[in-house]
Amino acid sequence: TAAEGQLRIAKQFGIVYLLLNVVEDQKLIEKHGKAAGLDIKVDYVQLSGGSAVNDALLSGNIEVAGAGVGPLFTLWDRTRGRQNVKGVASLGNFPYYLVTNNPAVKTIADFGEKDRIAVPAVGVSVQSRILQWASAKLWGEKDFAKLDRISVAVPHPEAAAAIIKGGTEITGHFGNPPFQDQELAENPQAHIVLNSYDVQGGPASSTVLYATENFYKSSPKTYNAFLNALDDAAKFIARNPDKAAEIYLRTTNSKLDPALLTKIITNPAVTFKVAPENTLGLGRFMHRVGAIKAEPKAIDDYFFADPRIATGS
Amino acid sequence: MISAATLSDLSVLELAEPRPRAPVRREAASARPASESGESPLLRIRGVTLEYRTPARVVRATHRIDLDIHEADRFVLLGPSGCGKSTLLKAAAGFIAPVEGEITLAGVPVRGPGPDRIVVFQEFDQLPPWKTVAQNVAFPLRAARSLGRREAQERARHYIDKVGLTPFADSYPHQLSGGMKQRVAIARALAMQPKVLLMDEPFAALDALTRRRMQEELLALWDEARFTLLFVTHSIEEALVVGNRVALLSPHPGRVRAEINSHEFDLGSIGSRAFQAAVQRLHTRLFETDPETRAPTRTTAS
Amino acid sequence: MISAATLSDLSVLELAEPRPRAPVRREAASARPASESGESPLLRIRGVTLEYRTPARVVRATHRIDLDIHEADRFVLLGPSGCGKSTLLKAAAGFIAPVEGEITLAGVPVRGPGPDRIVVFQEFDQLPPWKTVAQNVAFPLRAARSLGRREAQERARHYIDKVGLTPFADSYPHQLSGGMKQRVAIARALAMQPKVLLMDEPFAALDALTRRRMQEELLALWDEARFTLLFVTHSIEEALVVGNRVALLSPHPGRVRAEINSHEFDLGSIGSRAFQAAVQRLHTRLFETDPETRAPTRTTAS
Amino acid sequence: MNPGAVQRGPVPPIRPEYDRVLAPFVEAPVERALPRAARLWQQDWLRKGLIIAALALIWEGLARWQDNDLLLPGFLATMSALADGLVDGELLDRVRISLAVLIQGYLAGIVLAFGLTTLAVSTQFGRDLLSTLTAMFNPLPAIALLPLALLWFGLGSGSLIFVLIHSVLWPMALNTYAGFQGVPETLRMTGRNYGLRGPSYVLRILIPAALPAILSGLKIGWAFAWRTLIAAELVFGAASGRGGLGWYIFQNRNELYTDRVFAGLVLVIVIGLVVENLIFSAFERLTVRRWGMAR
Amino acid sequence: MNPGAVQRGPVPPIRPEYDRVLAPFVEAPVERALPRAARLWQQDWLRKGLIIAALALIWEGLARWQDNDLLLPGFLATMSALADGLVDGELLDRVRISLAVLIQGYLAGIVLAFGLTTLAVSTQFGRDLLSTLTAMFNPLPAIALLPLALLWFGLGSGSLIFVLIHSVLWPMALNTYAGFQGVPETLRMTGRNYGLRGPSYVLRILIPAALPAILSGLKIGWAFAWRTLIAAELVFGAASGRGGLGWYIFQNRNELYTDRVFAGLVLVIVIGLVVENLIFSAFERLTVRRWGMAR
Ligand SMILES: Nc1ncnc2c1ncn2[C@@H]1O[C@H](COP(=O)(O)OP(=O)(O)OP(=O)(O)O)[C@@H](O)[C@H]1O
Ligand SMILES: Nc1ncnc2c1ncn2[C@@H]1O[C@H](COP(=O)(O)OP(=O)(O)OP(=O)(O)O)[C@@H](O)[C@H]1O
Ligand SMILES: [Mg+2]
Ligand SMILES: [Mg+2]
Repeated sequence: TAAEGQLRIAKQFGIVYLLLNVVEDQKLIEKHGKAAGLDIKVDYVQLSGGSAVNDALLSGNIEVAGAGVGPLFTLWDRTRGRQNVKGVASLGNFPYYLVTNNPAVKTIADFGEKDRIAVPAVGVSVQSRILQWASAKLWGEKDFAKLDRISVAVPHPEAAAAIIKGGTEITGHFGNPPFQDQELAENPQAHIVLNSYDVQGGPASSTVLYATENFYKSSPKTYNAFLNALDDAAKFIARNPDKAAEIYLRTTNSKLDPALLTKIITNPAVTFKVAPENTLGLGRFMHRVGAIKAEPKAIDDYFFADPRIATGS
Repeated sequence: MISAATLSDLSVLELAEPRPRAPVRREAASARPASESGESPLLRIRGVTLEYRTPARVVRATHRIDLDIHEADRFVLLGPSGCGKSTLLKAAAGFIAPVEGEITLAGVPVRGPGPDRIVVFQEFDQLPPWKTVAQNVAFPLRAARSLGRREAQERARHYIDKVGLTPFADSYPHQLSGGMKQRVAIARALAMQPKVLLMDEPFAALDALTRRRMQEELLALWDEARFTLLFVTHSIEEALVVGNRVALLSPHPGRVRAEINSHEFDLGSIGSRAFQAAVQRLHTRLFETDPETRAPTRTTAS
Repeated sequence: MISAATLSDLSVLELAEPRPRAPVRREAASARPASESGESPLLRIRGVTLEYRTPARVVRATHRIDLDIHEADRFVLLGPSGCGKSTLLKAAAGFIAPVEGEITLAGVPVRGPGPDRIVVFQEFDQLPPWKTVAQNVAFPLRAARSLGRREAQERARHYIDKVGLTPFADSYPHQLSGGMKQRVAIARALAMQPKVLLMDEPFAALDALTRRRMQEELLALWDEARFTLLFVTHSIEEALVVGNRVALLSPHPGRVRAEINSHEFDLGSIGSRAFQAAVQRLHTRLFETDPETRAPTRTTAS
Repeated sequence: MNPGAVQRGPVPPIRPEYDRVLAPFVEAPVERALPRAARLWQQDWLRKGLIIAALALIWEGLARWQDNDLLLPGFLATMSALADGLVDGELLDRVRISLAVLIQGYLAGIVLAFGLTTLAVSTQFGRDLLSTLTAMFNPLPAIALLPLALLWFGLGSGSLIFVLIHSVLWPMALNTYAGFQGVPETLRMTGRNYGLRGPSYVLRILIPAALPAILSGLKIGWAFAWRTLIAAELVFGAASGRGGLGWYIFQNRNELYTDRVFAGLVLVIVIGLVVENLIFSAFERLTVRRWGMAR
Repeated sequence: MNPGAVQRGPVPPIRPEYDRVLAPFVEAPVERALPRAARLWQQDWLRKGLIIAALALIWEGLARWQDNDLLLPGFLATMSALADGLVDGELLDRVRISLAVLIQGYLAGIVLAFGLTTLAVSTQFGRDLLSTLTAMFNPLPAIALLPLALLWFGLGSGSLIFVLIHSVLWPMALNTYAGFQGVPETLRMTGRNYGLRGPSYVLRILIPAALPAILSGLKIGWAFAWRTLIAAELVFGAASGRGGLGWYIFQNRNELYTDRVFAGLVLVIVIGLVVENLIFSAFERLTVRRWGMAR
């Protein structure tokens, strides 16, 4: 259904989609399309929830979707031989923190029966996968799901509120920016127990964009313009973090504290680039624990071939 | 009443036969009813058995009823409570299909209800509660007759006046007394000026005075329009006054016990010797409850 | 009926006075009703005006009604359709509060309904459709009297038999004819053996035979238990047979026009000279519709 | 009965008869206009207002007691957020967008419900179809319909309307059908006696007679349409920034502006109250109450 | 009327009178047992079965035509996933967990609805309270309650039940109240005449008389309880890995095992059908149908 010149992109809520906000605001895709002699009609669709995004992609209502790395592996695995969904680009490296307001908890081993760790979806979200991975490292592959028992699925906002204010059963939250940063900023008791980078062995892509093979093959010019635009945006943000923050606040109508936002963007652990980084490990882990059937062997197994991507890992 | 007869149409053929004015006839217990007289009845009820099916069982309401109602008849059904009068009326109206026998109207089997046979039901909830008295009376005129709005309203007003409810024309049914509700239903039926009118104890809820007025009204209208009336009542006097022929039904399940002529009585004859005698006769017949112990009383046409 | 009287309890004091048997008295048009005779009535209706409030307007159903119903009275309300008989009965039952005047029962103002005054309504939908005939009759016995299950059932069976519905004891109301439903309601009320029984045209839906039987039954029960009966009817004959005193109401809004004694008539007197004369008299009274043009007829107690 | 009493029980006294000439009735008008209608109305508002005020008080108290304004902001905080949102026009805009979709879905659901119920009252097949379909689809959550909606209607308001219809159709059909079944037999017969059948029978007899049940179906449908819309807007999101109230709630929830979330919810409540007290109850007063079909 | 006709219109013939002795009625039993009851029942199943089969066929056809089994798996694929899930016992386990919670919430909702409606029929304050509360809370989506549920009931089934009550209470109360209001005046008076008041009046008069409306409220409540449970389990259900059917659906949906998602939904449908056709319709047959209050 995808045709050259049409691009519908689904993004979810959050600062991890900053790259797309900049692309949208600066009309970068249109610019690169024109350069290639193509009028690209771009639509940005805001959706909430990974499965809604997947459904929209698989039903052909959008060309490009964004979600965590974990869902990409799942989608890639399930659509092999069908729609052949693969990654398009990374949206940058963000660390995910497991934050707790329980002073007794210093490492994940300290979580007791009374504690509850909030994640977006128990077992299947990126946060859960990383927690499983960390558990596997700590207690061995067999016990990778040990902490799933005290994990609960709570949407980020409620979980953040619970961590900040206390008074509920939730004592841990494996979130994402800006929630984790808000928790740390607003509750002096809150501290980091686990950093996803530590588990993944260094800075790693957190959110990625992906598309169907059909789009990749039938709209090469659009695809190319899109990647160029992302690349431009990544560079723009790296150069002008304040401007990027301003764009984010303006385009999303967000009322987030600008200082906190700038702090997140300029966090040295955060980088904006399109090349994926450190993703294969998670894929391999997921295969090991049986979450996906096929084993990803190399980056181009699950990312579409492109020179800007091939440098990734 | 004589229409173009085709050879295949038996009932019409029958119609063409000379009309015998049978004098007083004495019949044996097994005698067939009057239809043998040759005049083709408008509404012919032949061996009609009516039953109610409930989830648990089947109740037979009437058993093999034979009745002939001729055009312009004022035919009265008289019988004890629960003998199946209402059921029979509903069957004639087309609401209940016989399990045995057949009901024909002008030779055509009755298949369902229709505005050619307007019914006044026994129950008080036959008035749509969302319509005022005036709207209630105009309702079938607009629905079935597709009369103009103005015309229907005028006609409705006329008949509301006949039943004495003009001050309540704009009241809703729930603001009326039981007798007033029944009068609205009567006005509604009369306003339709139907060829066949089926009335189920229409005057039961009325006081003596109003009842008398309604009876007068009904008879005057009949005199004018000569519709065919099937009338259920439990008042012997009313049966004699309103009807020209009265059928007596037996207790549950209803069977026809007798038919009696009453065409010579009208409202004026109440209190007369002959009338009192007729009342007495019917009274006696009704009070003889045990059919086995009773010898057939020979009756004479009055 | 004589209970421990305290000085503060005026109505009981009145009760203790000697009971004067007032002979025939002729009264002027403005005369107060019989309560002056000194015997304290059980149910005293004093200047009672009853109104219905609808969202749009207020309808006056009865206007300043004065009636005294003594213990063991069989008091009949007779009047044209829509004159407020049912409304008055409902007020006595405690369902409608007077806007003027007061209703007292044994000296105590009536504040609401209660099982001391059992009502038979005019409408057919007074039977809970989810109860069989037997359950319907037993229902108030269990609810109000807290009779034992067995006892209530037995009593119910007895009264169902009295109204001739034993074969239908296990039928549901929707499986009954109109008259049968009314008979269930009657059985239910009688089974309660109430001190005060209020009946609103209970026999209107019944055929002559069944009606006669019901009247007999009611009078026999009264003879046995001497309850106080307030009875609405539109049949003059029935009024005379059932009642010992008949109140005539004027058309809408209802006012008391006359009270007449009828204690000397019973079922046996139907057809007698005196009875016919009484019927005729009431008939004439009812048929004089225009109150203005009519001179006051002086009546004599019969 | 009472063996110890006088043998035949009490005998009422014989009183004199009387007969009066009644003057024509002029003392009071037989009918007069109800005077206090207006005042009663005000009291109605007053009473309901008091209940709402009490609820607001309880809310504020609870919020203060819980002291967790990120999860449960107080009434006053919510009101000030609401005022802000209304003043800068954003909230009203969102409401407009949501209401436009809501009403389309609601009306479509009602029409379909009547169609299905009309089929059900006229044929045995329709009856089976209705009972099977409602039993099957009514318990299905919207996510079951999502794939179909996406395949057929895409991401626009088409899908929203589809999901709205799902939430309105079944309860509406169930209630309407129950209402139709409860129409007294005599009334049905009256209608058929006048030759009404098919749609005109449904329209002129069944619908008015079943109006109380239909009305409660409409209320339930209305409420569920709101619920579904707010939930579905999160999923179907906001193409080109045109999200409705649901999206507003979601967005502010994500930014932990819980007071604005509650402001959005309060708006839903206010709209619900307005619809209930102005539209539904006026409709009730003009119909079932006036007709004596409900008190 | 018809000036061209005979002057006074037709005159019926005068027929002879007759009078018969009727033998006692013995020809057929006045009442006899309905013979084909059993057969009719089978046909009922048959007809509904055919409808279901037709729907399955349409489903399979649609799925094949769309050819997108990650979005819309076919009927057969779903059935095999369902069979797998049932065989390894996982699905049944999930259903058990869900049903346990569902029934608690459902019953609590019903009880509360009756309490509220009883209050509403007895006092003006109750009436205002009911109409205000339903108008306010009925349109509120469950996410509005999420924070409150978290604060008050934590993450266990307490919160689930709280949300379930919210979904059952309002429609149930609305329908019950509408049913109560439609009880014929005469029947009410009968009950009050026998001295019934308060709860025993509600229990012995209003509830049975309003049963058709209550029944449709029960059906709607049941359906919405399911919908809500499945949506709510995503949030509250999976504490300590003991998630119910909703959790099963959610998890498999996230992992794109769409056939399992549909298997879970089919199970919801099957349970709905069983409840409708065994419980509700049996209840209907034993009550309103038997009493002639619905056909
Ligand atoms: N809906 C029904 N279901 C089952 N049986 C019924 C139903 N309606 C009536 N019956 C039965 O059919 C018989 C005849 O009833 P019907 O109403 O025709 O009597 P009726 O002659 O009109 O009596 P009434 O004078 O009391 O109105 C009664 O025995 C009654 O029990
Ligand atoms: N619910 C009501 N709302 C408004 N007006 C009413 C209501 N019920 C009765 N009325 C009016 O009150 C008057 C008296 O009614 P009621 O039912 O007491 O008459 P009734 O004497 O019993 O008549 P019937 O013999 O016809 O039963 C009537 O004029 C009627 O219009
Ligand atoms: Mg009848
Ligand atoms: Mg009356």
